Amino acid sequence: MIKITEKPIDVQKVIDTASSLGAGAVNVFIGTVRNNANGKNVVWLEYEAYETMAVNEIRKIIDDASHRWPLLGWAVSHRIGTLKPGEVSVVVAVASPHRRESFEACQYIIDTLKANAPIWKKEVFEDGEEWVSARPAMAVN
Amino acid sequence: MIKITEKPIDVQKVIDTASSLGAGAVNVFIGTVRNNANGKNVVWLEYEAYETMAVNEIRKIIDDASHRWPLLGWAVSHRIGTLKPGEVSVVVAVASPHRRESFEACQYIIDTLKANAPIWKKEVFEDGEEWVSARPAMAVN
Amino acid sequence: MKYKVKAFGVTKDILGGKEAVVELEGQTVAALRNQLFQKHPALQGLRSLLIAVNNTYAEDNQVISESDEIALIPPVSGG
Amino acid sequence: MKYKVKAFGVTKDILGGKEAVVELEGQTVAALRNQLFQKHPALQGLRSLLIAVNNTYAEDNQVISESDEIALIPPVSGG
Repeated sequence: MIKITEKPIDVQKVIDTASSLGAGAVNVFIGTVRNNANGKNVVWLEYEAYETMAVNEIRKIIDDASHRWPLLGWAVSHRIGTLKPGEVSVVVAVASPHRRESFEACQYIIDTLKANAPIWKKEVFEDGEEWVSARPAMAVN
Repeated sequence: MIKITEKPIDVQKVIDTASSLGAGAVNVFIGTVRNNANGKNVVWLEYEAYETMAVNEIRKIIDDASHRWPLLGWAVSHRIGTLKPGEVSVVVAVASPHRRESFEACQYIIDTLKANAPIWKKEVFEDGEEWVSARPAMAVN
Repeated sequence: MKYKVKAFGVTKDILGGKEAVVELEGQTVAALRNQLFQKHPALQGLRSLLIAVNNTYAEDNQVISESDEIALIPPVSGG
Repeated sequence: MKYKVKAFGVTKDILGGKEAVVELEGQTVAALRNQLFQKHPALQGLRSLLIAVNNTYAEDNQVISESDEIALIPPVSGG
């Protein structure tokens, strides 16, 4: 399951989708909105996606991961729209027979998703706003 | 929160306990009962813990992890008693500002828990049963 | 040639909308990017500006046609 | 001396119960383990047999007293 959604992500549902009776391990990464960035209070975040391409790119990442690790199940859900601090922006869940592979595959998927998937976030502070990482001087993360 | 419990583990509750408004990342490891071991069907598992000492040992592991990584929240829940394939035996959840530390700390905690915590499982097959890893010839995992 | 270009994130702000039409002699991704840099110099201030053609990242020498789905991909920041 | 010993996992099966009383001249963890090995040779077939004193793994030369909470820790397999 690859999902780009404006609705709050049901983490348990993502985990259930990835789970498998043959698996001994599920690793789950949950990205959440921090209440601060570069020492400033974050009021909210705006996430935007080029949805069709994002799904494409995430599918490629999953395909790569499936070749590298023995995945028995997986699910990725990414939220878009307006998110407040504490809300879940992304969930990646990966099931495999043993635990090491589940950690490695999950980390590969979220790392590559962050590098490649056409999704953007704008941080809205009390005194302004900024597309994250867009400009050299403002590079964060 | 460190919990050894006979009741089914509420994964979402463990995640919520670990979560923190300052965190951008939560990594969750979920151990589940596999329906097979060494090519044989697993009918059920029996988990047993030396509860007071298990809580002690897990607390030490968490303390070590807290010194090595900037953890903002954590929770560990381990099930005991009779578990069927697909059921959740353990959940470790760790929140940190950035994702890499959440993966590293979570993996350290589950790896060390498996090596040190006085908890045992017996696999019950259709034709017999066996305490996992107890004897050299029967070493599994 | 007239290319329809989708804009996301900071490029949407710079171009002033979700979609723009770019008139251009050339037929490559590089030519399109140069034309956009001329018309919207603020794009040159970005850390990177990739271009996707039909939902896939495109190389600079890739040939584009008017029927392609073309999109500007400023530095991504999902997750 | 008489030491009360808790047994878990496979040691519970070998000792035939959750708790056993071990009579012993010595006062160390190593002496206790040797005595148990004599009385229950099946324990020698385990991959390892650690002993916990008061909820902490004990070294072989650690001195034990009758009031300590002593437990047999066969190879663990939690998770």
